[in-house]
Amino acid sequence: MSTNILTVDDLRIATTTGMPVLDGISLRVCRGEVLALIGASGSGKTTLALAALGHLRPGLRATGGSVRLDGVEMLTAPQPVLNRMRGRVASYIAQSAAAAFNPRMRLGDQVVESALLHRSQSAVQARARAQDLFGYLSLPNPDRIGTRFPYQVSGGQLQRFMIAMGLQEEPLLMVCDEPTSALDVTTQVEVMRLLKQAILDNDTAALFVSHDLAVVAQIATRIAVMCAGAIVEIGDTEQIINAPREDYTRELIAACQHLSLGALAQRPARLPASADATLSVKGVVAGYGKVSNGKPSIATLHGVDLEVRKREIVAVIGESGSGKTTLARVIAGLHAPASGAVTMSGETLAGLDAQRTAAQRRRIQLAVQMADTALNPKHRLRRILGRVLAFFHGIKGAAAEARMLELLAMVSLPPHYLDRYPTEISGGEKQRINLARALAAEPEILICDEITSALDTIVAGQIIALVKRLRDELGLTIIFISHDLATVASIADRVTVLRHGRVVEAGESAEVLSAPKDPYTRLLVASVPELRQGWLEDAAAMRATLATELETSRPGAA
Amino acid sequence: MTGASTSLRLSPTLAFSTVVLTMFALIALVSLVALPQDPFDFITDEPLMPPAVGMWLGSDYLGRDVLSRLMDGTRITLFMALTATLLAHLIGDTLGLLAATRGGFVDTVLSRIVDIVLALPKIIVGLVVVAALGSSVWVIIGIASVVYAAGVFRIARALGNDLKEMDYIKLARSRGEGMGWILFGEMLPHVVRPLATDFAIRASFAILFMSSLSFVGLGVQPPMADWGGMARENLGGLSTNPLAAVAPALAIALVSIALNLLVDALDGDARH
Amino acid sequence: MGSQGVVNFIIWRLFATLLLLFIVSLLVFWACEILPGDVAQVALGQYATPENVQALRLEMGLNEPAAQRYLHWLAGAVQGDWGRSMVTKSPVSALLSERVANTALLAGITTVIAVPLAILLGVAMAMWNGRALDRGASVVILALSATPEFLLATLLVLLFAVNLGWLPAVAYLSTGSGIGQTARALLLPTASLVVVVTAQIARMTRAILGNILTQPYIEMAILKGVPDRRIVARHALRNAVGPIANVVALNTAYLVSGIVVVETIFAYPGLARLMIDSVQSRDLPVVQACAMIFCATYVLLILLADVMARVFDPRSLPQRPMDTI
Amino acid sequence: MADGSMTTGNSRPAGGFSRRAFNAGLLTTGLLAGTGRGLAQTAPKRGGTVRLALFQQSTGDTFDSARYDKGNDYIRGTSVYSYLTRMDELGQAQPEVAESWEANKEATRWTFTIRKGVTFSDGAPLTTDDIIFSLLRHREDKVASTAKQLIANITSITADGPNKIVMELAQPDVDLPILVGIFQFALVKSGTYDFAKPIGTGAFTVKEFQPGIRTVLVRNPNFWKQGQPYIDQFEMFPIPDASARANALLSGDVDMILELRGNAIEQVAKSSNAEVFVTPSTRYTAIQAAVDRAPSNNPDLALGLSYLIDRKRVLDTVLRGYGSIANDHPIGATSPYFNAALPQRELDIDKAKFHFGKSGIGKSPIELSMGDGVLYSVDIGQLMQREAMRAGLNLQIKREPAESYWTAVAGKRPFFATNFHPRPTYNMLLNLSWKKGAVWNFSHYENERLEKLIDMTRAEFDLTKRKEQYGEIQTIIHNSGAIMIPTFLNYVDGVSKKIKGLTPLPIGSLGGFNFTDRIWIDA
Repeated sequence: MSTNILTVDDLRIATTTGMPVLDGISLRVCRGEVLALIGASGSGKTTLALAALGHLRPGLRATGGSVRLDGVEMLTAPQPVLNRMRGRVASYIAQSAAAAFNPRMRLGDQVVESALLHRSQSAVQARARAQDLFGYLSLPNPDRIGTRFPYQVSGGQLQRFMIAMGLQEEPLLMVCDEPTSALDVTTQVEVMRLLKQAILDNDTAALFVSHDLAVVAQIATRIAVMCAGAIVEIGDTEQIINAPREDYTRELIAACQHLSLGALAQRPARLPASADATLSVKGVVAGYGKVSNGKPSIATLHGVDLEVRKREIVAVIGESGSGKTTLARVIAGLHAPASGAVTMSGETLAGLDAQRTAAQRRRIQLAVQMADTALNPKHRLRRILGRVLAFFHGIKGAAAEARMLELLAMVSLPPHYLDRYPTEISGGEKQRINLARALAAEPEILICDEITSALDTIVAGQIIALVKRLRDELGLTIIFISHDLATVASIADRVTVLRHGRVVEAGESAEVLSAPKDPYTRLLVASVPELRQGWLEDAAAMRATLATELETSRPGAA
Repeated sequence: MTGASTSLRLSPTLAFSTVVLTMFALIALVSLVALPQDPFDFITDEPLMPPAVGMWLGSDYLGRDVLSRLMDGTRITLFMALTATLLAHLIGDTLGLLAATRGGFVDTVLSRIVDIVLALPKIIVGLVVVAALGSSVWVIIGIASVVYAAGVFRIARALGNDLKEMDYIKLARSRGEGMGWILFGEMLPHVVRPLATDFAIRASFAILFMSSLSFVGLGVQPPMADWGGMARENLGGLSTNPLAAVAPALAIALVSIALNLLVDALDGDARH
Repeated sequence: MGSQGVVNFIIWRLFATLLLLFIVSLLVFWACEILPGDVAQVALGQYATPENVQALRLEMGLNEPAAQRYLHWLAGAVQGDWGRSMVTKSPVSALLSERVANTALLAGITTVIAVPLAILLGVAMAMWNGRALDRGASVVILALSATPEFLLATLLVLLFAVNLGWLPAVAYLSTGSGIGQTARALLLPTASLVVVVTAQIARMTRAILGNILTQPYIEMAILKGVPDRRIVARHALRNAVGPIANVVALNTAYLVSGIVVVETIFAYPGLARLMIDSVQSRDLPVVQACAMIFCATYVLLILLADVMARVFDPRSLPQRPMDTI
Repeated sequence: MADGSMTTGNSRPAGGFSRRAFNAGLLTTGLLAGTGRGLAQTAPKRGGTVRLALFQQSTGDTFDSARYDKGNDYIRGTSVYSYLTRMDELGQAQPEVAESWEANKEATRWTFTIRKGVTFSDGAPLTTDDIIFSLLRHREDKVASTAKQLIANITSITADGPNKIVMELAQPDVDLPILVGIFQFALVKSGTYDFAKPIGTGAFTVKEFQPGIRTVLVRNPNFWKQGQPYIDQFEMFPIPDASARANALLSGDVDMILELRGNAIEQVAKSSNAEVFVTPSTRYTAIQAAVDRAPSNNPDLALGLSYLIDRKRVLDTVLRGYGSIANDHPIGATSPYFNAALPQRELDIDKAKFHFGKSGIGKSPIELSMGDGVLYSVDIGQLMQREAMRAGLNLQIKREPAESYWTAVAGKRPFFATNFHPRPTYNMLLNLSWKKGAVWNFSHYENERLEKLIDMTRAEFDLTKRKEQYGEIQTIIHNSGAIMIPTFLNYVDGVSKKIKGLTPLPIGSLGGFNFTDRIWIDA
C-alpha cells in the first residue's frame, strides 16, 4: 500500500447549472501528514473536502478529474463501496457539531454506528473503544456520557464527540471541516490540542479545512491556499507562513497579524474623548422568565455597569453565554432589563424601544452579527436603506436616492448595489450595508454586535478598518461587542470583559490586554491564536495552570 | 430566481399541470360566452343517454347536455373554490401573522377559536350554516372559507413565529415600525411562496369539500350545478351513461392533481 | 428525561380540553337555538297544530329560558347523563351506544390498516425519492386522494357487489351477525376509507421526511457510510415521528366525525350520520352529545400525537400547554 | 288471498246499494297488470328472513300509530298491529279484527262485530275497550294525532256486548269501514301512550327497534290468522342513497326496496335476481300556492305557472314513464269520478304569458320552494324554470333543507312543493287537504262550496250524484289557483324474485305498505 492516502488529480466540480466550483485541483495527502486547506468562504474548500469522501452536495456534479482514496476512485465508486470506505478509511469531522449530531439519538450510539455497520468492531469492542476515546478526549465520566443526547452536552464537548466519532474506526484519513471555528477561543485551544494529539497518536493523515491561518499554522504540516476554486499556493507550513510566494497568501498573513494582540502596538492614538459619558449602563440585571423583585428566573446579566464617553470605542468582550449580546440588546431597547438603568446623555431610557421616543430610538443604532438575518433578503438594498431614511427623516425620492449613494460611498460600495438583493452580495458587503443602514438613521451611538465574527480574516479586517474610519469621520460613539480579543485589540479604546453576566475586568484596552489582572482575562488573552508554530502548546499549558484559578474564582450561580 | 426560470422550462410535471389548469381556465372563460348547448335546456327526451353526435358526453338525468353543463360547472366550481380559498387566506394569513407577531393574549384567543373550528366536523358546520341561512353560492363559499381559514391560520402563524425571530424584524420593531409594515412590508414577501403552495393544495381540497357538500344535498341551487353536484345527481346513471357522473368527477381529480403537481414542481425547484 | 414534564403537560392539556368542550357545547347550544324550526315543530313535522306544538314544548321543557335549559343540560352532562333524545324520547346514551361502537369499529379497522400502510408507502417513496416507484406511487396516490369519496365508494360497490357479487353492497350489521359476516359487510366501506386516508398520510409522510433529509445530520450520516435505507429508517424517521403522528391524528379524527359520505352510501349507522339526522330533527341533546364526542376525539387524538412527539423527543421542552391543541 | 276468501262471505251490504261500486275511485285499470304478480301464485312456504331497505332515514321512526306519516311507520304498523278492516285490491274493506259490520240507512250509525280470540303479543285478550281507546285517543291533544281530522266525524264509540262496537257519526259516511282500517287506527292496549315497547295483535312482535337504524320483527306465534305470517323474521333498515339502495337489491343484500328512481328502474328490470314492482296510484307531487299571502294569492300566477309544466316531459324524463298525467286536481283519470269534461292543461307558453301579463308580475322574481324531501320536486321545478325563461318569467328555484321543510317552507312560502300519498278514499284526502284549517291544507285555501261538496260526497249513496259532486270538486280545485298537480306517481319498488305473495294496492308501496303477513320466500 502506497503512502499516498488521498490523491486528487485535476478535479473539476461544477453546479448543475454549469458554474464551476472547483477548477482543476490536484493534491495528495500522505500517511501521517496534515494538509490544511485555507481560503475565504466560497473558495470551494469544503466542496473539495467532501469530494475526498466521494460526496457531492445536491446541485453539484463532477465534470472531470479523479479522487483516489486509498486506491479507490471515489467519484465513480458504487454506493456500497463508498459506504464501506466512509468512516473507516476516511472519516469526516463537520464544522458545526450542534447540527451534525442527530438530536434524537444518543451520542454514544452515533459514535459507534459506522463501526457496527462496517462490522469492523463487535458491539463490545466498539463501546470500549468509544469510552477510551471519550476519556482520551477528556470528556467527563467517559463510561456514562455516551448515553447522553446532544442537547445535554456543551458545544465544546459535542465537538469532542465529533472527533471521537472520527477516530472510532482508526481511519487513515480524517477530513476536518472548520472543526473549531464554531467554538469559543478558550475552548478552541483545548479542542485543537486534542485533535492534534489524536492525529499524531493514531498516525492518521488529515485534510484540515479552515479560514483561520493562525489556527491552521498550529496543526498543519502542509498548507494549500485556495481561492475561487483553485489552489493558489501549496507548501510546507514553515514556508507558507514565513516565505509566502503569492500575493494572496501575503494578504492572508497580513490580515492575520493585523488581527492579533500584536495589533495593540500599532493602534493609533485615541481621539480626545469628552469626559462626560454619552451613555451609561448602571447595574443592569436582565434575563428570561418571570421577573420577581428585580430578578428574572433565568438571569444572563447580574448587575452590569458600562460607561461610554463621546466618540470613543468601548469593547465588550466575552464568550458565548457571557451575556454580551443581551447587554447590546438592553442598550438598544430590544430587551427590557429586570432592573438597572440605561441613560443616554442624561436622559434615562425606557426599557423597551416601544416606550422610547423616536429621537432616542434613532440616536442608538444596532448592527448585528448575522448580516443574513439582519437584512430582509426579499428587499432590495434601496428599499432597506430607503425605509430608514423615510422613517426617521421623512426623506423620499431624489433626496433619498442621493443620501443612499452617500451612504454606499461611506461604506465603500458601488452605487449600482442599490438595486441588488442581500442574497446577491457577499458576507462582507452585507455587513457594510448593515452598517450603512445604521448610519442612515444618523445615530450618535452605534452598537456593533459581533459584526466580524462570521467573516473571513481578510474581510473582517476591512470591516474593522471601516468602523474605525466611521468613528473618526462621523465622530460616532461605538460599543463594539466581540468574543475575539484580537479584533478588539486593534480597535477599542477601552475594554470591558464579561463572564457569566458579570464584569470581571474593565479599563484602557492597552492595559487590560497587555497586563490582564483577572485570571479569566488572562486566559482569554492566552487563547488568542498566534501565527507561530508551537503557540498551541504554550497556550494549552497556560490554560491548564489557569483552569484551577478559574474554578475558585467561578461565580457560584453559573 | 434565474435558477427557477431555467428549471421551470425543464419540468414535465409543471408543463402538464400548467396545461391542464390553463385549459380549465379557458373553458371557464369560454363558458361565459358560448357553450355547445344550453346547459339548462332539455335537449333530449332520453335521460342519461350515452354520448352521441352533438352531445359528446351524452345527456344527464334530465336530458340536458352533460358537456355544456360540465363547462358551465367549471366556471362555477373554480369560482367557488378559488374565492373560498382566497378568502380563507385573506383571513387566515392576516390573523395568523398577527397572532405570531403580537403573541400573548391575541395569540391565545385566536388560536383557541381556531381549535374550535378545527375540532368541529366540516360537513356538520356546513349543515348547520345552510340550515340557518339556506344554501347559495355565497353561503357555501362562506362556509368553506371559514373552515379553511382555520387551517391557513395555523400555517401562517407557524411561518410568522419563525420570521419574528429574524433580526430584520426585530430591528424594524426597535426602529418603531407599525404592525402594518411589519406584517405586510417585512413578513409578507417571505410567506408568499409557502402560502401560495398551501393555496393550491387547499383549493383542491375546497373543490372536494364542496362536492361532498353537494352529496349531502347542501350544494348550489339548481339548475346551476358544480362538478360535485353533477357527479352526485347523475350517480344513478353509471349503468347507461357513466360519463354523466364520471366526467365531472374526473374534472375534479384532474384539477386537484394539476394543482398538487404544480406545487410539487415549484417546491422542488425552490429547493435547489 | 422530562417524564414529569410530559405528565404535567398532559394534565394541562386535559384541562384545556375540558375548557374547549365547554365552549363548544355553548356554541352548539346557541347554534341550535337560532336554527329555524324549533324542536317541537320539527318533531311533530307536517301535522303540527299550534296546541300540539305547545303541548310538546311544555313536555320537552322548551318554554324555560334558554340559559336555564343549558345549565340543566350541563349539570346532567357533568354527571355523565346526556339527557333524553327529544325525538325518540329514549336516553341519548342508549341511542349512541351502537353508533359509537359502529364508528369505533370502522374507524379502528381503517386506522389499523391504513396507518402502517401509508407510513410504509411514504417512507418507501422518501427512500427511493425521485425514482420510478416514488413518481408512480405519488401520481396514483394523488389521483386517489383527488377523486370524490362518493364516486370512489359507488364504483367499488358496482364492481365488487353488483357486478362480481363478491361483497355486500351495504354495511348492514344485524345484531348478532358473526365475525365473518361483519368482516364481509365492512370490507367495502373500509376499503374506500383506507384508500382515502392512506393517500393523505402517505403524501404527508413523504413530504415530512423529504424536509428532514436535507438536515446536516443526515449528511453526516451519509459521510459515516450509513446506507440510505438505514438513514431514512433510523435517522430521519425518529425526527419525523412528531409531525407524522400529528397527521395520523388528524386523519383518525376525520374517520370518526367526517365520514358522512361513506356512512350514507353503505347505509352504515355511524355517529356522523346520526349527528346530521339529529341536527335535521333539531334533537339538541343528541347533537350536543355527538359534538362533544367529536371534539373530544379530535383534541385527545392531537394530544396523543403531541405526547408521542414528546416521548420521541429527548428534550421535552416545557412549552405553553395550550399551544398545540 | 287467504284472508280474502276467508271473509268476503261475512261481509253484509248495508242498505241496498252495491258495495262494489263503492270507493271505485281508487280502481285503476291494469292495476294487477302492473306486474306479473297477483293471483297466480304457488302455495305459500313458511320460514326465512326478509330484508327491506327503506328510503327515508329518520330517528323519528316510531310505533305510535298516531304519529305515523312515513312508509317506514306504516309498514311497521301493519306488521305489529292489527286493524279492524283492511282495504283490498279492489278498494273494498275486507274484514280483519272486525268480522263483519253493518250501517243504518243513513250510514250514520255503524256496528262492527269483533273477531273472538284475538290476543295481544303479551297474551292479553283484545277487548272492546282497547278498540275504542285505539280510535278515540286520536282526538286527544297530547296525542297530536295525524288522524285528528279523520276521527272528527265520529261522535261516539260504545261497546255493545263483549264483541260488538257501535260508532255514531256526525255526518253520514258510507266509507267508514275503510276509514277505520287506516294506518293510524292501529289496535293498541287501552291506556297506552308510550310505544317504546309496542304490544299489538299483529303478525309480528318486535325483536329489536332502533329508530333510524333498524327494526327487526319476528313471527308472532299466536297471531290470530291461522298459519300466518309465512316468514319467520322481517328486518327493515334505511338506505337513503337511491343508487346504493338499488345496488343493495341487485347484490342480493336486501330482498325488497322502496322507491326505485331513474336508471335504477331499468337496472333492476334487467337484472336476473330482482324485478320492478309497480303500483299505479294517484300519489302526487304538487306545486301549491299559499293563497293567504302575496304574491301567491294572485290566482293568475298559479294558473300561469300551471301552463309552464311540460307534463309529458315530467312523465317521460323524471318519472321514466312510471306515472300518469294529472290535470291539477287529485282525481285519477281511471276513476269513475274523473271529470273528463275538464280540458287537460298542457305546456302553453302563450296562455302562461297571458296569465302573467294579467297578474302584472312583470320582471319581479318568483321563488319556487322545493326540497329533496319532496319526491321529484327539484326536477319538476327545473323543468318549469326552463319554460319560465321562455315565457319571460323570472322563476327561481330554491332547494330548501329537508329537515325544516314541513314547518318552515310548506304553507309558509308563496310557492312550494308538497307530496301526498293517496288515501283509501278520495274523501279522506279531500278532508285532510281542502278543508279550512285541515293539517294538510298548506295553501290555506278556503271555499265553502268545496267543503260542502266534500261532506256531500261522503254521505251520497247514489253513484251518479256522487260523480257530479266529484266533477264539481275537480273543477273548483282545477281553477282554484292554489295547486298544480302535473302528474300522478306510481309506486316503483324493487323486489327480489324469490319473494311471493305480494299484490299491489294503490295506496302505497309494496301492497299499500301492508304485506308482511302475506309474503313468503320461494327459493
